Amino acid sequence: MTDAPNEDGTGTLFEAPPPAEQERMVEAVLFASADPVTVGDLEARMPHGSNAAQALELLQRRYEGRGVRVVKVGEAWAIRTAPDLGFLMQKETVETRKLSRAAIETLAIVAYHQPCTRAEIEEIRGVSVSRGTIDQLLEMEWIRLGRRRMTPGRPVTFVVTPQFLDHFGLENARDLPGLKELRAAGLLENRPPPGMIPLGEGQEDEEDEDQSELFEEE
Amino acid sequence: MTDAPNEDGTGTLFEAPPPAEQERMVEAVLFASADPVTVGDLEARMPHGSNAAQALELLQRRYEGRGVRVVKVGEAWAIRTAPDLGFLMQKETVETRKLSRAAIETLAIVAYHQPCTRAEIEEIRGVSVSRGTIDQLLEMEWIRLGRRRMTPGRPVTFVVTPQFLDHFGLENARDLPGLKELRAAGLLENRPPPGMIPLGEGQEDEEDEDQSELFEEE
Amino acid sequence: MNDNLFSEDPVSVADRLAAEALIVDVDGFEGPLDVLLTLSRTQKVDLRKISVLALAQQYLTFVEKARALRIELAADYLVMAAWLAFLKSRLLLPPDPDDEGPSGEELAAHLAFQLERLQAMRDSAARLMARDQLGRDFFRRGQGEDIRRVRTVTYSATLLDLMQGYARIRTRDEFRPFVMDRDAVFTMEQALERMRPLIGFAGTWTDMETYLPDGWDADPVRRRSATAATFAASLELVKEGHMEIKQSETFAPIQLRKRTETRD
Repeated sequence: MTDAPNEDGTGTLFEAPPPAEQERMVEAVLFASADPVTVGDLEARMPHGSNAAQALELLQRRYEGRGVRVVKVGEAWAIRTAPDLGFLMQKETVETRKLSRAAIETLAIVAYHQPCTRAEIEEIRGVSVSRGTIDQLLEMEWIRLGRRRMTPGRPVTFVVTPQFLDHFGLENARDLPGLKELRAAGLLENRPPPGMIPLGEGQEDEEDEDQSELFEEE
Repeated sequence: MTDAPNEDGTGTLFEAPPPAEQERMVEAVLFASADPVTVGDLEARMPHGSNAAQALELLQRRYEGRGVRVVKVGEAWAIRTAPDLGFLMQKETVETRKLSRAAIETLAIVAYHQPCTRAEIEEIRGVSVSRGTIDQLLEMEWIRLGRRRMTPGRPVTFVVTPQFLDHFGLENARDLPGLKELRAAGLLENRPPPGMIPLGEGQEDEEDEDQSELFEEE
Repeated sequence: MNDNLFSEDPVSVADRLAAEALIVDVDGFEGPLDVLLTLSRTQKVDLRKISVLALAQQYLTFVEKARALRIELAADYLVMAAWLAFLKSRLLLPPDPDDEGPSGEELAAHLAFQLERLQAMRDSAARLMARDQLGRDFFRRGQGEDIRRVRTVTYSATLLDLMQGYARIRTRDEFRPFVMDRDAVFTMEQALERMRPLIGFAGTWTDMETYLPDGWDADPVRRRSATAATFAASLELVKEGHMEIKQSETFAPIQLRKRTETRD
C-alpha cells in the first residue's frame, strides 16, 4: 500500500519504512516465530503504514531455492525448511503418533468433504466412527468443529484446521491433491441412496460455499 | 536441487555437495535446531566431505544486513534476529495478567514453608486451596512436586522451582526475607500472639533445614 | 444377459479361495463395505464397470462360507447380505411396473458409487500421508525467539506481591477472630507427635484416654477432637508396629500398650 517514503518533508511524522526495510522486518518476525503469522499480525508489529503483503512477496522470492522457504499456510505465513533437506534433520524429527487406518481415512474424508458430519463419514466408510478416532484428530488439532449443519438434528460438522494445512504443507484446503478431479468425477457429492428423499436441498451448493469461505470463518 | 555431481571420474563415490548446496544445508539445520550447532555437529549431519565452516562463512555473508543474522554462540552457531529489529518482537500482544490473590498466597506459602503439603497450605491460608490454583502454579513451572511427606497418607509436597527463583530474581528460596525482615520492612506489623504456633514449633528453623536440601533432590 | 452371467457361476475357484482368506481375516475388515471393496478387486476391472451382480454373489458366498465355518459375523455383515440378496433378485427379475421403489439398476449404481467413493478416499488418504510432513520432512523454527503467539496470557507477579501476600496471610492469622475455632481441633499429626515419645513407657495396657493432651478434656468439642485424633494416631502406630491396641467389648475403654520385641 505504501510507496517509498516522501523525502521532501511533506510526509507524515511516522513514515512507513522503505520496502527493503519492511522486508527485513517481516523476515525477522517470521524467523522468530515457530508458528505461522498472519499479515494482520505482521502489520500490527510493523511501523504504521507498512505493507506486509508486499514485503512477504519480496521475501518469498528472495528465499526461492534456499535451505528455508517462505510458505503460506491458510491466511498466515511461516518459514519452513526445504523438504529436500529433511534427511539432515533426524535430530529434529518428532516421533509422530502412528495414526490408525480409521483415523487417516477419517481425516481424509473431513479434508475432502468438509464441512462433514459424523454421519457422512460413516456413510462413506461404511462403518461407524469410534469416538476415539474423532477425539484423536481433534486433540492433534488437525480437525475442529465447524458450523452446525442446517438439517434436522442440526448435526455438528468437522473441518480441517490451519495446523492441518501447516503439517501437510498446504496453502489452503483447496490445494488438496486431486481435489478437482474428485469433484469432477462426482465423488465428493453426498448422493443419497436411491429411493431416499434427500435431507435438505442444495447439498452441493452448500458444500462449495462452505469450502470457499472456510478459513475466513473466524 | 543439487547440482550435477562431478562427472570427470576423479571424485570419490560420495562427492561432497557443491558449496552452494552446503550453504543451504547449514541454513536449514541452523534454522530448525533448537540449540546452537557446532561446526562438528553440522559436519556430522552433512554428507561426507562437507566443509561446514566454509558454508557458515558463505551463509553469514549472505545474511549481512538482513533481518536475521548468523551468529556465533560460544563454540556453536545460530540464526538470530537482527538486534535493531528487537522492537518488533517486543511489540507482541502477550496479555499479562496479575496472578490471582489465591495463587500469590499459595505460592508464597510454598516458597516460605517448602516442602509444604496442600493441607499445610490450607492450614496457613485458613481456606481450602482450589485444585486450579495449584495446577496453575504447576503449569507455570513455579512450583513442582517435592518428596512425599513421611506422615500418614504420604501426602505430596510442593517446592518452588529454579524458574520461580529466576522470575523473582532470587538466588535460592532462603533469600526470601524472613518474617523478621518483613516486619522490619513494615510489611508485617504484629508479633504473633504467644502460644500461637502455626505448624508445630520452630517454624523458622524447620524452614532452613528443609530448604537446604531443596535443589539437590533430583 | 443376467441369466448368462449367473449360470456361468461367477464364483470361480480363485474367488472361493479369496473368500476363504477373507473370512480368516474378517477381523481386519472395517465392515461390509470394506469387504465388498476387497472382493471387487478380484474382478480386475475399473470400479465404474464393476459387475454388481457378480459382487453380490461373491459377498453372499463369503457370508455362507463364514456360516459353514461357524464364524460369527457382526450383524451389519448379515444386514448387507440380506440387502445384496434383495438386490440380486431385483437385478435378475424383470422389473415390476407396479413397483414404486428404485430399480435394481439404480441400487446397483449407488453401491458402485459408494465403492468408488470409498476407494477414492482411501487413495486420497494415502496421497495425503505421502506428502511432505511438518516435523518429518520439513521443519519449523527450532528455537522460537521472544516472540510468542498473539494473545498468549502470561501471569506475572513481583517479589513484592509475593512478600505482601505472605505478610497478609500472616497478619490475618494473628487477627483472625476464628483462630479460636482452630483451637478446638486437635490434628492427627499433633496426636502422633504427642504419642510417639509416650508409648515407649507404656509397658502395660493403658487406657487411651490417658494419652489425651492436657486441657482437652473439659470442653466436649475439644475432647471429641482430641479423642478422634488420638484414636487415629493409635491405629497408625499400631500399623507401624510400635503399639498394640485392644477393646474388650463394645464401648469398653480402648487400651494401648507398647509392642514388645519378644512378641511372636
